[in-house]
Amino acid sequence: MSAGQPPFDSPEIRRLTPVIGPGYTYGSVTDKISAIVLTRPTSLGWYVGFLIAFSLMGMLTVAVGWLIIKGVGIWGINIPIGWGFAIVNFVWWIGIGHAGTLISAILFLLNQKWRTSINRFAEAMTLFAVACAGIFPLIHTGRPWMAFYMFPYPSTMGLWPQFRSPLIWDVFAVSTYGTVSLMFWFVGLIPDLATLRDRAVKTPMKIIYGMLSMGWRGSARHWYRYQSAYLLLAGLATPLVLSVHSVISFDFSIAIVPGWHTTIFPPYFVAGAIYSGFAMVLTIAIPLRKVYGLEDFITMRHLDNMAKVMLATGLIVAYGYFMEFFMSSYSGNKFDVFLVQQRLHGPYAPFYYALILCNILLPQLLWSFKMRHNVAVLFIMSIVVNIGMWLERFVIVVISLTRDFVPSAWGRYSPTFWDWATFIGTMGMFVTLIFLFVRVLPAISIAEMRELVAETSEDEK
Amino acid sequence: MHLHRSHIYGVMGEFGDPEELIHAVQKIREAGYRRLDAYAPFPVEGLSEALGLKRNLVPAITLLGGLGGGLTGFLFQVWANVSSYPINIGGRPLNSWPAFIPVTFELTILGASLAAVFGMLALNGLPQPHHPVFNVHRFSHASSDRFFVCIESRDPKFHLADTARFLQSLHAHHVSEVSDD
Amino acid sequence: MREHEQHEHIDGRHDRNDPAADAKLREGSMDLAAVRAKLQSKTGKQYWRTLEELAGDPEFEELLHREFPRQAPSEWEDSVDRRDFLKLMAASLTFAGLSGCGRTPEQYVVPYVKQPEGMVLGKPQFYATVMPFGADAIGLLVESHEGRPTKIEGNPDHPSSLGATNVFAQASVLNLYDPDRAQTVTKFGEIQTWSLFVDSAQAIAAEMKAANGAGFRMLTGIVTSPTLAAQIQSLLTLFPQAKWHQWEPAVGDGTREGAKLAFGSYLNTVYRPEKADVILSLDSDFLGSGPGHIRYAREFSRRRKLNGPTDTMNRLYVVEPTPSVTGATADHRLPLRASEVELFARALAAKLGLGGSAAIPPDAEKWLDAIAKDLQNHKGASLLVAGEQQPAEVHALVHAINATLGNVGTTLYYTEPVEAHPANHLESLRELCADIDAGKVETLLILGGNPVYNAPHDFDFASKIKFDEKKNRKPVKNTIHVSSHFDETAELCDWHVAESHYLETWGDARAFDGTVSVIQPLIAPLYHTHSAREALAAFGDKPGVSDYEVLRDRLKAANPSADFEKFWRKTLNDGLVAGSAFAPASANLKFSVASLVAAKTTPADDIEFLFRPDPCVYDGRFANNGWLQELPKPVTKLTWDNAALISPKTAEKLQLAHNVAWRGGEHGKIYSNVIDIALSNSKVTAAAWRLPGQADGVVVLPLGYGRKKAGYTGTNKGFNAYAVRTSDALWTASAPTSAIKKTGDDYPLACTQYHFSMEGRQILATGTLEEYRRNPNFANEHAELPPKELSLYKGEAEFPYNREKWAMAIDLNKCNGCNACVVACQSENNIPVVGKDQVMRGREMHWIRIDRYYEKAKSATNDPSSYDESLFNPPTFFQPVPCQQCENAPCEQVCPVGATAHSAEGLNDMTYNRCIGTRYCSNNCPYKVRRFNFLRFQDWETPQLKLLRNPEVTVRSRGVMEKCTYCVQRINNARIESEKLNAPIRDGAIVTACEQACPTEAIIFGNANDKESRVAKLKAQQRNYSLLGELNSRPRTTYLAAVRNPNPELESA
Amino acid sequence: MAQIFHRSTNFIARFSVFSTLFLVGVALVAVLAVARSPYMTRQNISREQPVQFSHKHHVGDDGIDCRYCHTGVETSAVAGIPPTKTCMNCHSVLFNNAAYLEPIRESYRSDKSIQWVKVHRLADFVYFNHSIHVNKGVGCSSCHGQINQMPLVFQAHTLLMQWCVECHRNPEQVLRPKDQVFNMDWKAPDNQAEIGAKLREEYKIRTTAELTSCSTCHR
Repeated sequence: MSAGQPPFDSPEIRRLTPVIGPGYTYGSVTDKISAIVLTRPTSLGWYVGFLIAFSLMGMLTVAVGWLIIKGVGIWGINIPIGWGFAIVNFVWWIGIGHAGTLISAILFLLNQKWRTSINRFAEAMTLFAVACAGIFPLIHTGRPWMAFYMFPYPSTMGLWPQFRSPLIWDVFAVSTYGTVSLMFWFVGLIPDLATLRDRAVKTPMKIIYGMLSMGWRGSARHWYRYQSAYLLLAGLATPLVLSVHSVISFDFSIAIVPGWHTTIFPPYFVAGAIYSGFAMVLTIAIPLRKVYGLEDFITMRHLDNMAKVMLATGLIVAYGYFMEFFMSSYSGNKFDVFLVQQRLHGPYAPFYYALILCNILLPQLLWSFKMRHNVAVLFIMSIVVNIGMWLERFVIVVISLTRDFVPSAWGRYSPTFWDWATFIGTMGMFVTLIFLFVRVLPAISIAEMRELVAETSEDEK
Repeated sequence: MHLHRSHIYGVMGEFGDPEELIHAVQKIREAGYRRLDAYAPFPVEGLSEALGLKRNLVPAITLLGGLGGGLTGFLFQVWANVSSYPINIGGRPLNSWPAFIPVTFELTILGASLAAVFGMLALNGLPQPHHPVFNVHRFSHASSDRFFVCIESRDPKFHLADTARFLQSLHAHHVSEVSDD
Repeated sequence: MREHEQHEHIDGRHDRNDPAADAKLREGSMDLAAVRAKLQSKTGKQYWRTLEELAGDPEFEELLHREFPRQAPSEWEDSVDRRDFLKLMAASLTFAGLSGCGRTPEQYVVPYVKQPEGMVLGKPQFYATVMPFGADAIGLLVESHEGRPTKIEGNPDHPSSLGATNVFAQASVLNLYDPDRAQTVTKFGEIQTWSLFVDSAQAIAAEMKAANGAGFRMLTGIVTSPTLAAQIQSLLTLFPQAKWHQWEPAVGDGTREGAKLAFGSYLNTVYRPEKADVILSLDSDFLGSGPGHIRYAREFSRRRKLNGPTDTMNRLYVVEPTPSVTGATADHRLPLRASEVELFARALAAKLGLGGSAAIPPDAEKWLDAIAKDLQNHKGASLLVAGEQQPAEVHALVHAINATLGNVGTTLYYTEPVEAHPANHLESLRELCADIDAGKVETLLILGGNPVYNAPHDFDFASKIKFDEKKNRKPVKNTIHVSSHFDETAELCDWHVAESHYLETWGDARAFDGTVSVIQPLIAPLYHTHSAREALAAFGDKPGVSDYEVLRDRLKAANPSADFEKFWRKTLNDGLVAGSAFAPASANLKFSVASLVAAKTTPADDIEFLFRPDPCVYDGRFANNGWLQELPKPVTKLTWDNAALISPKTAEKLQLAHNVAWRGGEHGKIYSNVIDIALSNSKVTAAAWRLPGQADGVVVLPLGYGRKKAGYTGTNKGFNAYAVRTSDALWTASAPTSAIKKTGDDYPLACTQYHFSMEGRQILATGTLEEYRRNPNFANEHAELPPKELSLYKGEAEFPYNREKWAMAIDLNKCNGCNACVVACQSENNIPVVGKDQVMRGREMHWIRIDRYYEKAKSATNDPSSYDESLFNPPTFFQPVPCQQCENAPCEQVCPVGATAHSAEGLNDMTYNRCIGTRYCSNNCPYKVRRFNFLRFQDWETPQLKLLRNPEVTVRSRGVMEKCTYCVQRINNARIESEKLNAPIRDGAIVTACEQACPTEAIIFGNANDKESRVAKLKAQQRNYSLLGELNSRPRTTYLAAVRNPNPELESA
Repeated sequence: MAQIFHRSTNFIARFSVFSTLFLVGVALVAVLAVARSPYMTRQNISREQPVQFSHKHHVGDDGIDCRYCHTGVETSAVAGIPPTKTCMNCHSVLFNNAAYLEPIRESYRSDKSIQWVKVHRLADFVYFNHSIHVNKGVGCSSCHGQINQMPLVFQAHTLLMQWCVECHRNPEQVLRPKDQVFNMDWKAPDNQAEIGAKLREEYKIRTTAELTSCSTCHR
């Protein structure tokens, strides 16, 4: 194409990058997508990948088992650094878990056609990420069996949770988010489950999909209520998804620890969440479309748009970093000023610079049309951003705690074998779930693709 | 006669694309049929209007769910902190309502969402794995690439032969009788 | 002792959430007798194959070599034993939602058969006794729960303690329950009965009698016990040829010999710091160690008390080679090498017109003038104190100077010696060794002490009692060792008699001023142990007699009174014989300064090596005490190790560095270079520690570490400085710089506070007396407290604290960092020991810590990267930091389960059994005073340690946050008692453990609502300030700024 | 296309949805109920003792005062289980060769304690002090029930925190005149409310806030 960059959203680009490949009918999309689940033989690659992921997940169970036997002392945490990897990973996973609902909900409300082919597995990814995140608050006390104290149940002590604590807010935010995402995802699945039911050959399959689809028959009356429910869910999920990471950010901004106690956190945590979320979607979408030949459904248009979203949110995050500096020096609070200095000159400075590189500098490449349309670059970029966002959480959680108010109490933190085992273990769990998902459920919403076919065909008329 | 009817659920016509379907539905209603339903692999724009569907309770239910969740959430927190077991937490007032907002908000969303989903399922009468329309052989296409309309035997104007013929006249690709057992 | 009710009192409280604890408790239904039986049958600890081994954990190797004290059972050492399976089961059960239904099995109540008189179950009893220590005896009141001594307090009526204590006294109760104590009589390591020992002792005695006791030798440490002394004397009359030798490794002969040199006879010096306006310490740590130091610290601190700007203070000059507690308290501190201290003394004498002369370093000159003038201006109200480790000459000079200044009789007085048998210990030991070599010694009876470990290495004491391969015979026919542990010496002796703890025996001892104090047992011996006196008696003519009778008889003889029983009861009650202190003795100088031979000096560019007792394990006798091992040393803040202390400059020269490890970091693990020290044809390898304020060219080698046979806790910790300590250089050795070689290795040291700069924050407010007078409010001007309107809840009613409002005031002007409060707190509140590894990870559990800051220090730490002039002699300050009990507690607001909440009296309560361990509170605590049980730090197994626990305080288990509670157990008990009488709680009725132990009265606790209370008065002072008050946390614990009283002359320069 | 599911499955499906919800609810309630049940609290369960000591006989019939055996109750945190000696005070004379008292005599002879099964158990992190309650007009029977009618002692109340706090919130309901504290048969009079309030004044009992602070019972 011409060397000159076309403007961001011109008809030219639309033509160059349609949201769905040409020449598809209702039948063909149905066949192509359902085939992945029903007829396509399971490849050796799938088994290998699954096995690796699953063994990593095994490591997670070992790590958690050992934690339960020994207590959190097996981790690198100490006084003053009471929170380490567990919380870093928790925030990181939860952040990743934002893309799915965001894509499905917000883009749905904004009536973005290009969302259709990615929302399904984006939502799935959300659920799995939230599952991984959910593990950490549970185990990070080393005594998960005490967690029920955090729920408002009528206890024999006549006591209730302490509702002023952000950790209690977390409990409600995360569980609500998990539930709503799950429902949103399942409601979206119902028509496709019906499709699978009707196309399945083996009886057990028919029965399983039959049960899951709850007897969906595509009645116009059902579609009528279904659509309004789906719309409402989207409307509810949107403020929810924004609230969840705000609440997570309260864990820090409510505290008085310098580097935590700042009002910029909620917005920039949310932006960061979307940032990492889209990065993760890319990380999964790119291999997925390659392996299952879905290039026509997940087109360059999709990748391009997601890259743009990353670029935008990345800039918001960058603004957040800048504001931290500005506010600390503007307020002149000596503790904050010192903390910010620490990030630049303290023992952990390398992590901070790495963070700036991954989250701010490198992503600027995405301004270039060429880069946005280079799948390899996008893939690497998505990984880089994931790393960057993890570093951000590390910088916030750990560095702030190493040097707070009383110099005599300053300390340092470094993760142990078990910290890593748990972290990598959750990654294993995440990938395992993804593998299972693409194997047994349609990774792309068939029903919505049919709509898309209908609409695009109208466009052509 | 009556006995005979009970075995028939209705007559079903199959169409190739949304436009045909909508056109057919309109014709059927003009013909005075009221007990009918259409089936499509995806929500077809204008179909509900054609069927004359108006009442939709889902939003109302959702609103109630939301209000319920939110109010219980907030009032419970106030009660637990102020009257159930008042404890001095860091010198904060017993009713530190600003701190109770996040939980209230989350519970509002939760209540509303649950109401929306389960309300929708309930109104749609799901789960309902068994349904007469599944008896129609070609109905499996309803979840893929075909569009159906079914005039039910409950309709006072229903007459097996006439209705079938009427559907034929609407250029249905197939017309089949939907048995009810 | 008998069975008694409420076995939980023995097991200690425990965290219900820990099934392991439950399990333990169930088994734990045991009583003293049972425990004792258990102990006496005990055959060492079993080890388990660890799970790491099975799981192939990469850290396994490291874990294997991990050091864990028995008092803090290694979390790693016995990993998958019964407890852990229980835990695992409990956990899995819970996941199955079942454990809620698992109910704990039956418990049993074990009442007495015949309840002892005067015992009320559930009420502690207090008994007066004393702890003999060197040439002093510390008067104590010991708390006992159903017959278990659990807590040591000072005896207010006793001259040496005045109600306060020091770290050794506080920690001595742990020695009683030390699982590694020797438990019975052994011969060649084989268990023997006591009677068998007595028989063979008698046999030996019989032989001896024939030879008039020739070849019979006794070796003791310092003996201040009149009874023991009398008994030894009677033996000596029984065996005219026998000899009594003494060896006290950590007490210098300088003190004794100095008096002899000055007055011609041994005399004991008693100081009255309270009466002195100007004090000069010549390398003396009289506030931190040595006879009477607890009392001296209190008297001294009374002269540092400021009620207002018009008050006056005393002034303390310290000339010392290495920073001590006393040096840190000084208004002026001059670092000089030990040898130069003597020169300084001579020069001062000359300046004061006592003749003689000496050349001192130029920068010390202006010091000399200033001090001399100051002293002369305060004739009769000044005081010079010479250090225990300084040679006789310095002591003699000090006596002379004190005399000319007219201080004798006012700020100090002399008495006859406190030691029963004052002698030159070095010579005494030398003689013994010589005699052994000459084959003159048949029988050697070692009462206490551990000469094989701590005798000068050129004596090679081991060879004196070890079987001689070449000659194929033993140098000494019979060797008997009496000591509490089966230690290095015991190993080489034929007989070893397990010695009873002072809390298990009757006895007596003289305090620093001569007061006869009675040692009264609180518990029958836990094992088959006996007192030194009993062991000695075995050789005498009446072996059978009990300590009790002997003591009574002697007291009867010494104090003839109409009604002896009355006298006896009073004596036991007071813990001392009233009016038995020595009367001041007249002392006239028999020496002239001019007559002194020239001082022996260290060449300028040589390194001076000093041997000093360790502030925590002393001469090594406390090596197996976990509390003391884990206690951060006052100045260095090192734990679990000793290190060669080197001044920054010298370290620079030798290129010795530290670096901060990533795990733990500044608050935990510091890697420091290892050096070989070749000294007097011996060698030792030590970790080098750069110590700001140390005199240049001085290396301090703390004694007491590197034990080879101390017990589970103390063995192989640190390096053994005795290995390079020779008889000709007991305290100061010198060698060229080449004596120190870098090995190139690094050694991890556990340092609880490596960072000593305040980073320009007002953490510890300090000023000078003038500043204070000019601006009494200086402490509060840095930080402005936020106005109350600045609140999210503006207008909301604040919580009223109408009745009691508990609060604490800590006077930084008095605190000298002695650590007594830290150990007291550990003992009172069942605080576990975590071991070196965990300290290095920054997980020590002390509820009150003492921060040490170097004022004006430009650099933050003393690794070479940040190192500068300001560290050569930095003004040092100490700040005890317990929980600040904030009214707007940041910790409470973030706890998800309300495990920490405010009581109606404004206490920041911590409810352990509600805590689920999110550690959020600790993150949000600006003072970082909360402590977390990262692992199962408490020892639920060792039965001895159950006896030690304070039943009034819950024993915390794994995963639970804990912190200072203002000793809420004491508050509650006092409240209950006053409520019963419907009387208000009077000021001083509640004394926190730290306050009670504090020798300087720096910590005051009370009801801030009571305007008359001491604490309210202190808080009313302008010096009073809140730590980090600008955070609006409104701490109940506040500090009073430290004020120093420098000499204007020296200030100006 | 053939039907996959039989007509009946419609009912089954819907029914199962509701029944699952129902069962989950029941399970939750059950868990909460068990925690309060005598099975967990040991309420109203009397235990076998080495000697079947009957409070009914000694207190009810013989009218021996509580304090004769439980000597610490007015002064100490623990009321105290009497030493064997106390039993022998009488039983060296009365029933001094009754077989069922052999364990007592044996204990006295051999100087070995009798191991009584503990009936009233509080968690070890709870610090209950008998003396303050007794001194502030809280009678024995308020917590221990009518011991004088118990042949074998059982726990009359749940001893759950809820139960303790209930009384710490409004002590008025149990406060009695000092002379009634050891009266096992004391019943709250009809005007207990006002009497209680008066007594609370008189005994200078602390405010509810003070009585329900965590550190009142937990240290």
